[in-house]
This record gives sequence, structure tokens and C-alpha cells, in this order.
Amino acid sequence: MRVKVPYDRVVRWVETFAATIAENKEYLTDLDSAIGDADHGINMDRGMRAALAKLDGQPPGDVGAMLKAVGMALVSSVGGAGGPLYGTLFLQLGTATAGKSEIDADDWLAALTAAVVGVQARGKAEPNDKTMVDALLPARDALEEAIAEGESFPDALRRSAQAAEQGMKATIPLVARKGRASYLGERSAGHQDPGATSSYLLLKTAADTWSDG
Amino acid sequence: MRVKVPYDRVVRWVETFAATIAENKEYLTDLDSAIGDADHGINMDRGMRAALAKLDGQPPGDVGAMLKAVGMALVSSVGGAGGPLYGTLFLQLGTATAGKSEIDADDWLAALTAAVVGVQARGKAEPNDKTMVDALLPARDALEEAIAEGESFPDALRRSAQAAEQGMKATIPLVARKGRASYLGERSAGHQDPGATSSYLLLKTAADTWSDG
Amino acid sequence: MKKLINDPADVVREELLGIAAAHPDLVSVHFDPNYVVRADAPVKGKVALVSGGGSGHEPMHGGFVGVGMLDAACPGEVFTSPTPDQMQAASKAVDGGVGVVHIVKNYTGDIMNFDMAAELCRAEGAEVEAVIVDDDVAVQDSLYTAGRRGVGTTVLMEKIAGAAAQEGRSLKEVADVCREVNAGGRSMGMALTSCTVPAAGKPTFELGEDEMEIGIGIHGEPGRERMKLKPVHDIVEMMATAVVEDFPLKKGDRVLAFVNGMGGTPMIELYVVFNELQRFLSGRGIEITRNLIGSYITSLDMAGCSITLLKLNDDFVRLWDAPVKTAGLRWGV
Amino acid sequence: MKKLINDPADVVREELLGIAAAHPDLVSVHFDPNYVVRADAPVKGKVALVSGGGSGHEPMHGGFVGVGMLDAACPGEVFTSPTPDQMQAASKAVDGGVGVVHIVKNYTGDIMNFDMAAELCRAEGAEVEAVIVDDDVAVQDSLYTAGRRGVGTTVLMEKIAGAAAQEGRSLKEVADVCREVNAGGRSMGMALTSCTVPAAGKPTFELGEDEMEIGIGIHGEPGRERMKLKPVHDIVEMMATAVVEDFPLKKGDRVLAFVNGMGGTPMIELYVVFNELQRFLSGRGIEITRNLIGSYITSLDMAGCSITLLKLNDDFVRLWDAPVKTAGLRWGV
Ligand SMILES: Nc1ncnc2c1ncn2[C@@H]1O[C@H](COP(=O)(O)OP(=O)(O)O)[C@@H](O)[C@H]1O
Ligand SMILES: Nc1ncnc2c1ncn2[C@@H]1O[C@H](COP(=O)(O)OP(=O)(O)O)[C@@H](O)[C@H]1O
Ligand SMILES: [Mg+2]
Ligand SMILES: [Mg+2]
Ligand SMILES: [Mg+2]
Ligand SMILES: [Mg+2]
Repeated sequence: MRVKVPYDRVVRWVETFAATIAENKEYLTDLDSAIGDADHGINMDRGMRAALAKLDGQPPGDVGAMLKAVGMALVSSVGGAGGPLYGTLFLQLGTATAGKSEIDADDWLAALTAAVVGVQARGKAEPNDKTMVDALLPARDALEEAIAEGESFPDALRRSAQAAEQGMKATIPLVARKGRASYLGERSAGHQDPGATSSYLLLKTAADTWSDG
Repeated sequence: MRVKVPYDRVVRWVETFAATIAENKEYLTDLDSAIGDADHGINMDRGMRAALAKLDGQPPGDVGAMLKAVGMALVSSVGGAGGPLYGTLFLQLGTATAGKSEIDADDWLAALTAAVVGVQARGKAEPNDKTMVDALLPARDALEEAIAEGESFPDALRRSAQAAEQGMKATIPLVARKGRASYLGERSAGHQDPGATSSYLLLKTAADTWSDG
Repeated sequence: MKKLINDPADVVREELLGIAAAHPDLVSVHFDPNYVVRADAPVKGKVALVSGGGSGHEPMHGGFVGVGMLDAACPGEVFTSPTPDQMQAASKAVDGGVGVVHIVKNYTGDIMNFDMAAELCRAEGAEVEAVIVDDDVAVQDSLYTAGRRGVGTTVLMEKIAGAAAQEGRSLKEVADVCREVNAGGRSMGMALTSCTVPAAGKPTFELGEDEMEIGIGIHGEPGRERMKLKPVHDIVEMMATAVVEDFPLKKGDRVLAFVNGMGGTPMIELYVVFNELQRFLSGRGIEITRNLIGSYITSLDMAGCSITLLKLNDDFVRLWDAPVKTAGLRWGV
Repeated sequence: MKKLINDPADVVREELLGIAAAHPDLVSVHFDPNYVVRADAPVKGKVALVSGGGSGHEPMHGGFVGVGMLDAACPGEVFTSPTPDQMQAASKAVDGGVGVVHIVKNYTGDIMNFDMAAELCRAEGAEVEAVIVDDDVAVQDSLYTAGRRGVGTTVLMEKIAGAAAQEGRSLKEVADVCREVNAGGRSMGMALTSCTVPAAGKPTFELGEDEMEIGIGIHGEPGRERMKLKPVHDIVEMMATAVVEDFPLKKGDRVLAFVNGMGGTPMIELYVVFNELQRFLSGRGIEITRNLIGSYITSLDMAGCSITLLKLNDDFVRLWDAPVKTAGLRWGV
């Protein structure tokens, strides 16, 4: 029997991600102080609050519509680099899951793939540019691999989150080539990328909320 | 034989006063920080430097002309309250000693009296308003008294300087009613008036340079 | 001390050189003695307006020299009144034959130096009228003190009287406009930080990270009261209450509201202050008919603001709206 | 943190309320989504200019909305690019039927949000051209990075292109003027202190009492180099050399010299900076034909300055001199 994540559980993921961002607001902002403009946590928190407010009015049952609403809320409340990037990410997740009342591992792989493609199309970042792509792309690849190796959806999600974590940590030594951190040149090395960190938190909360009970 | 202070000795007094102001520049400015605008020492120092520069071009021998030149230099270089007040003081000293090549105790009493009258006419300060008048007026009165009691010019100068010192110290508890310190109201009490302090230094240097050797 | 300067002793001179280089179309700058005059001075048949005061309040006064405002400004050393010879030379340079108004802020030094200057000018046959600005409600007024300081109303007086002179009013009429503006203007200021006088090299006073000073002047003089930092809503309420009740202003009165930055405060905060002031006044039925928001009478790098209200009449409104062309204020031309 | 604000979360909204209350003759302010438009928008038959960016740079951009400059400004949160829906709504409100130019400073966030906005506008049939400002010579330019930041040249572009639009040029022509201004403009900035983002509550970076940061942006981003504080003569030489050699400018070139304060720096210091800049340039035979001195593109309460040079041609001079009537820049009207 294939594990499916029903609509409510997807909503719970979004809520948990919002709570996780709120908890890590200062941490993310501090990371952004070092190599950016000290607002990534503040921005993401404002966006996820706006997203939560939108969830209430959402007709239940359509995972895709719900994720699109989250994306729209992010686009119109976050601004900065984070807004279009996370907005695109959720809009693509939503488009890929349109009309579904539950999702399985293949649905999620298709959705995450579309999301990463969307983020890259929007931001033009390549791997090792020291951006959120450095967490997202390995997570997607790890998910694909795990599914191909026949792992369960929960296990695949955990491997995906672990890959995101590794990718996030691997941004530390990198010299940024995209985003605000790139203005620092060599001075950007030695700091963990804030966007890669929030992306890891996104995948970690998916693994946490979709794999237990 | 009545002691007379010759032209060169009067010049030496002006020079010594300039040096004393330079030494006490920061002290006077600090006093002015507490109840004014932190510039009295800076202003007086700028003025006495300008006065010294004028002394060089002065035709020797005329005490009055020399003191007027000092007054003019102060008026056109100090600004603030100190400029017109010390300018007037020296201009009046000069007018009272016009054409003299030396001055005795009576000349000095007449000159100092004219100077105090001039300062009060210019600034409208009464005794106990917490201004330089609180040093100058007692100094003038003590000088008159000492002369009337038959003291020597050097001794009279010393009594005059002592009275100035007392007057200066007596400004500490006063609430200012004139000048910038008056904006502070009650908060001006407990601080020594900067202008009274520079006036004391003026009379102290007169006593020092005119009573020895 | 962190400032964009060379030797503190040269700040005023180098600033004046900068003004001279920047605005040759508006002003010419003279050195030794220092003064700034309209490029086309003297304007024959026009009453001339001369102001002056210590430097450190830029753009006041040099930035207000030009068509429709001042004819001359005399910059003193930082926070130190200029000297009579500056004022005399400036007055002479701009005298168009029908008299000169000296606009004097009520500080002992300014008063005495302008007094001496007026004596010098009159001795040479010039007609001079001096008018005093004393609008700071933070200072108790009394016959037995130096009286109130001249602060924000000065800027409004220079604009309004400048327009009156430009339209050809007589010496007495222009001086009367000044006195009416002074009678109709009230101000109060506050500081979040002290300023640092370049020659002193350290802050004039120290404020804790959670403190502010209410009722300050424009020279880093300590204020009326030191207190805990509050939301701007409460700060504006305190200041505006003091100003409004000093008049007192009543329902239906029209005012020019001037929110002024002290030099280290950005526009974003001044608009927030204006928003609070607008709410406060409209709550009392007082109408803001004109406004001015920006850093026009400053105290070096001090962070903080002042609020000035000028009770308006139709003449003031017309004169305020009249064209002005200076480095610091410009419209209609 | 010492600021004249209430809740940090309300700063932008309260600032906009202040602007709305202060300048109803010039602009109207819309909320949710937030944007500021010319009071007489849309102007039929005129190309519309829309700009936007994070708040905290006041008077840019809201202060530049009005006749002869911007048609609309979209203020984001402090130091955060505004969102596509703001830009789309603003563009729609000012579209006079002959196209809209988006003036975009080169930051990843601004670029992406304006990209999305342009997609939305075009989907509704509007003609939109986006132009990029990337004038900061402190940043190494390269195909493999985000490229140079948009800083001081933005102000000059908004004025000059605003005049071009006002005189009836076409969408393509106005966009080309923008691109020419960008090609001819170079900037460099420095900080004496960090700024403090209201929501963060503490300075973005710490500088020692004797340190400065050279090559900063306008968001409290760390600069190119931290060094010991120097006399302004040396600071200007360093910045101006970087700017002049990046062009490179040569003897006989004419420039508009823009000395900009970062928000916490008073005019007296900016004139001292201008004096140094004037000496530096005249020493190289470069003529300052026009100048702008003041705090126009700021970084909250940061103390410091930036220097922008725009190489002039006759068209630029004429467009610069054309009338402008906004809260932040005004002449000729
Ligand atoms: N071109 C890009 N592609 C992908 N991610 C990017 C790009 N530019 C920036 N980012 C991500 O955005 C993060 C910063 O987001 P945020 O602080 O919200 O925006 P801003 O930089 O506008 O303040 C960076 O840490 C980085 O991960
Ligand atoms: N009206 C006055 N009459 C006499 N002395 C005065 C008067 N006003 C101020 N002073 C003196 O001037 C001193 C301040 O001088 P200074 O600091 O040079 O001028 P300012 O107050 O303009 O900065 C005061 O300490 C006081 O002694
Ligand atoms: Mg950021
Ligand atoms: Mg003083
Ligand atoms: Mg003084
Ligand atoms: Mg940002």
C-alpha cells in the first residue's frame, strides 16, 4: 500500500513551516545580517503569516489550490528576493498538484521538481552560487534517488531533508555569485546562506509532519 | 612714590592673559558644557590669539590705543556673548586710558569702573544673575576700597583679584537669569559660571603681572 | 567624533567654499569677514533682509539667501554668534537704499553682536531695524531672564518677510511682518542624541540608550527635562500640547505646521512625526493649511526633531506661497 | 534603538499616512497594496514612469512623484523590494495609454518582483519597458554575479527621464533616455556609522569609533573595505578616484556632481564634501556643470555620504533644468 498525504496533512505542513519560520525569525535574520540586509527572517515570517491568513478562506480538499494560494500570498506580501522565489516555489508546487486531495511520493517528486525548475528560471541561480537552490536541488535529487531505490515516502522525505541540510551547510565556504551576498565578493565566504537555511527548514518540516503517525 | 605700571607691563598682562586663557581653554569650555554651549574657552582663546596678532602692529607707548585694539580684535573675532562683553570691557579700558604711557592705581580704578559700567550697559546683567559681572563688580569695589584705605597698587590689585575669585565661586549656587544658562532655570544651579571664571583670570593675571618685580 | 571634515578649525570656511562652488547662480560668498549675499545684491529700492547666527544649523541661514528670502546671511563659528563687522559688511553689501532688517534670534550673544552692528551701520547713515525671534516654548519667559530662544519660527519669518520685501513693502512694513510672524509662531524641540561640536570633539551631553531630552534648543544646550524614550505618538503629544496651549490655539484656527529634523534624523521619521502631529491637531479642530517637513534648522548631527506652529492669516499664506529661489527652499520659480 | 517611531511594524504605513497628509496637492497615496501616484494621474498621452524599492531611502521614491518626475512609486517594507501586485496596481493607475517605464534598481529582489509585475501588466495588455540602474562602482561587475547595485544615479534618472516623458517623448525614447543616464552615471558610497532597521532593532554592522566603511550600498550591506577614519579630503579622493577611473572621465568632460547624505549626515558636512569634490575634479580638468547636494537616497539613519557623477550632454542638461514639482525636488514651477 502506498502512503498518501491527505489534504489536511499538507495544510499542517504549511502551518508547521510557518511556526518554524516564526521560531527561527531572528536566526534567519542574523544569517542575513552577515552577508545580506538583515531581513530574511522578517520577510519570511511576514509572508507565512499572510499565507496562514489565506488558508482560512480556502475551500478544503484541493491541495493544488491551497498551495497556489500560499504562493500568491507570499508573492504579494514578502517582496525582496524571497517573495518571488518562495512564491514561485509554492505556485509551482500548486500547479503540479492541482485538483488533488492527497499526494503520494511521485506526486511530491513531480511537484518539487517543478518548484526547483521554477525557482531556477526565476532567479537564474546555478548550483554553488550560494543560494536556496543549493538546498533545494540536492533535496529533489535525493528524493528521486530514494524513490527509485524503493524507499517508503517517509524515508524518502527524510533523505531529501538530510540532503537539504548537507546542501545548506555546504553553502558556508562558498563565495556568493547571486543575490545580495554577491556584492561582498570574497567576504561572503564563511557564512551560511539564509535562503538555503529556510529551504532546509521547509523540507525538514515536510519530513517531520508527513512521516510520523 | 606711587607705583606706576608702564606700557610694556600692560602689554605683558594682555599676553599673560592670552596664555592663561589658552591653558584654561578646555576648563572654561567644560564649565560652559554644563550650563551653556561648550564654547567659552574656544571663543576666548580665538579672541586672545587675534588680539595678540594685533599687538604686533601697535605703535608702542599708548596704553589706551593698545587696549582699544585688543577690544576691537575681540569684538571682530569672538562672537557669541563673550565677544561683545569682553570687547566692550577692553574698549572701555582703552578709552579711559587713552594717551597714557603708564597707569597708576587711580587710572586703573577709573578704567575698571568704566569697563564694568560698559559690560553692564551692554549685557543688562545685575549682580547675582550668574554672569561675569559677579566677578567684575566685586573686584572693582574691592579695588576702590583698598585704594581708599591707602593700600599700595600691588596690594590693591591682589585684593581686587581675591574679590573676583570669591565672586566667581559665589556664582555656583546661583540660578542664572542672563545668558544661555538661564534657559536651564533651576538646573543651572550648582555650576560655576564660565564668564565669571574668565573674568577672575583676567584680574588675577593683572595682579600677578603688575605686582611682582 | 565621526564627521566628514578635515581640521575642525576649518569646517566653517570649507563649508562656505562648498556653498560658493555649488550655488554661484544664487549667492556670492565673501571671506574675512564671512558673509553670503544674493548674487544680484544690492537690489535697488528693495528692503534688505539680513540674518545670521552660529554655524551648525544648515541650511539656515546661508541656504535661505536668494530671491524671495534673505539678502544676506552672516555665519559665525559653530554655535557662536557672528561678529558685528560681519553683519555691518553684509548689511552694507545688500542695502538697496530703503533700509535693512536684521533678523536676530534671541540669544544674548546674537542680540549684543547685532546691537553693535546696528550701531555701526547707523553711524554710517544706514537705516536698520532689528527684529527678534523668541518662539521656544520650552523656555520660561520672564522680564528677569534672557527670555525665550529663537528657533523654528526663524525659518518661517525669513520666508514670509522675504516675500514681503520682494513685493516692495517698506522697512517698517517688513519689520512689522517679522514681528507678526514672531507673535504667531511657537516651537518646541527634542533630542534622541546629543550633537558633537567639531572643536570640542565629544558630545555636548550624554544620553542613555533609552533616554531622550525634551525641550532642547539648537546648540546642544540641555533641555527642559530628560526622560525615558517613548513612542513618537507620546512625544508629539507632549510637544504639541505645550505649543498649542502656549498660544492657546483654538478650534478653527489655521496653522502652518513645520516638522523639523535636527540634522541626524531621516525623512522617514519626520513623516511619521508629521502623521502624529496631523492627527493631534485635527483632533482639536486645528487645520494644517500649509506645512514644511525636513531638516531646515539643525543642530549639527543631533538626532531629534522640533515642531513649530505658525498661526496663519491670509497675508501669511499668500507670502508663504510666493516664489522663492534659494539653495534650501525653492518653489514657484 | 532610538527612532521617532511607534511600533516598528507600522513605520512604512505611518510614513505613507504622513506623506498623504502633507502633500495632497502633489500625490495621492493608496494602501493595500501601497503605492503613491501623481495627484493628476493618469496623464493621458504621456509615458508613465513607475519606480519602487524598499522603504528607508526617503525621499526616494515617494518624494519624487509629481510633475516632471515619477508618475508612481511603490514603497516596500524597509529595505525590501515591493511586491508585484503593488507595481501592477500602480502601473495601471498611471498608464496614460502610451506605455509605462519601470525604473528598477539592480537588486535580485527588485528585478524579480518587477519582472513578475511586468508579466502581469503585459497579460492585461499594457505596454511596459523595464530599465535597470546599476551604477555602484564599489561592486565588481561580472556576468557571473548579480552585477552592480543601483544607487545614486537612480535619482538623476528619475528626474531626467521624468522631464523627457513630460515633454512628450515615446515609450522607447524615454526608456532610451533612462539607459543613457545609466550608462553615463557612476557612484560610490561610504559610511561613518551603520543604520538600524526598525524591525531588527540593532545596527546592521558595528563600526569602531575610529573606523569607516568604504563602498557601502544603501541597505546597510557591508562595504568593500573597512578602514581607519580619515580626513574628508582623503575620503573624497578615494571615492572620486574610483568613480572617475571607472568611466574613465577625461579632461574637458562635463558632469553633474551629486553629493548625497545617507540620512544621518547634516548639510554642513555635505558642503565640505562638495568642496573637496570640486577641488578634486577641477584638478583633473573636469567641469561640474550641474550639482545636487543633499540627502536624496538615504539608508535610514546611517551617517555617511555617496558621490555620483553623471557625464552630461546638452540633452541631459536641458532635461535636468526642466521644471519639476515633487516633495523632494522642486524648481521652475
Ligand atoms: N538569484 C537567486 N536565485 C535563488 N535564490 C536567491 C537568488 N538571490 C537570492 N536568493 C536567495 O534569497 C535569499 C535572501 O532572501 P531575502 O533576504 O528575503 O531577500 P533580499 O536579498 O531581497 O533581502 C538568499 O539567502 C538566497 O538564498
Ligand atoms: N547678559 C550678560 N551680561 C553679562 N555677562 C553675560 C551675559 N550673558 C552671558 N554672559 C556671560 O557670558 C558667558 C558665556 O560666554 P560665551 O560662552 O563665550 O558666549 P555664548 O553664551 O554666546 O556661547 C557666561 O558664562 C556669562 O558669564
Ligand atoms: Mg535580505
Ligand atoms: Mg558659550
Ligand atoms: Mg556660543
Ligand atoms: Mg531585503
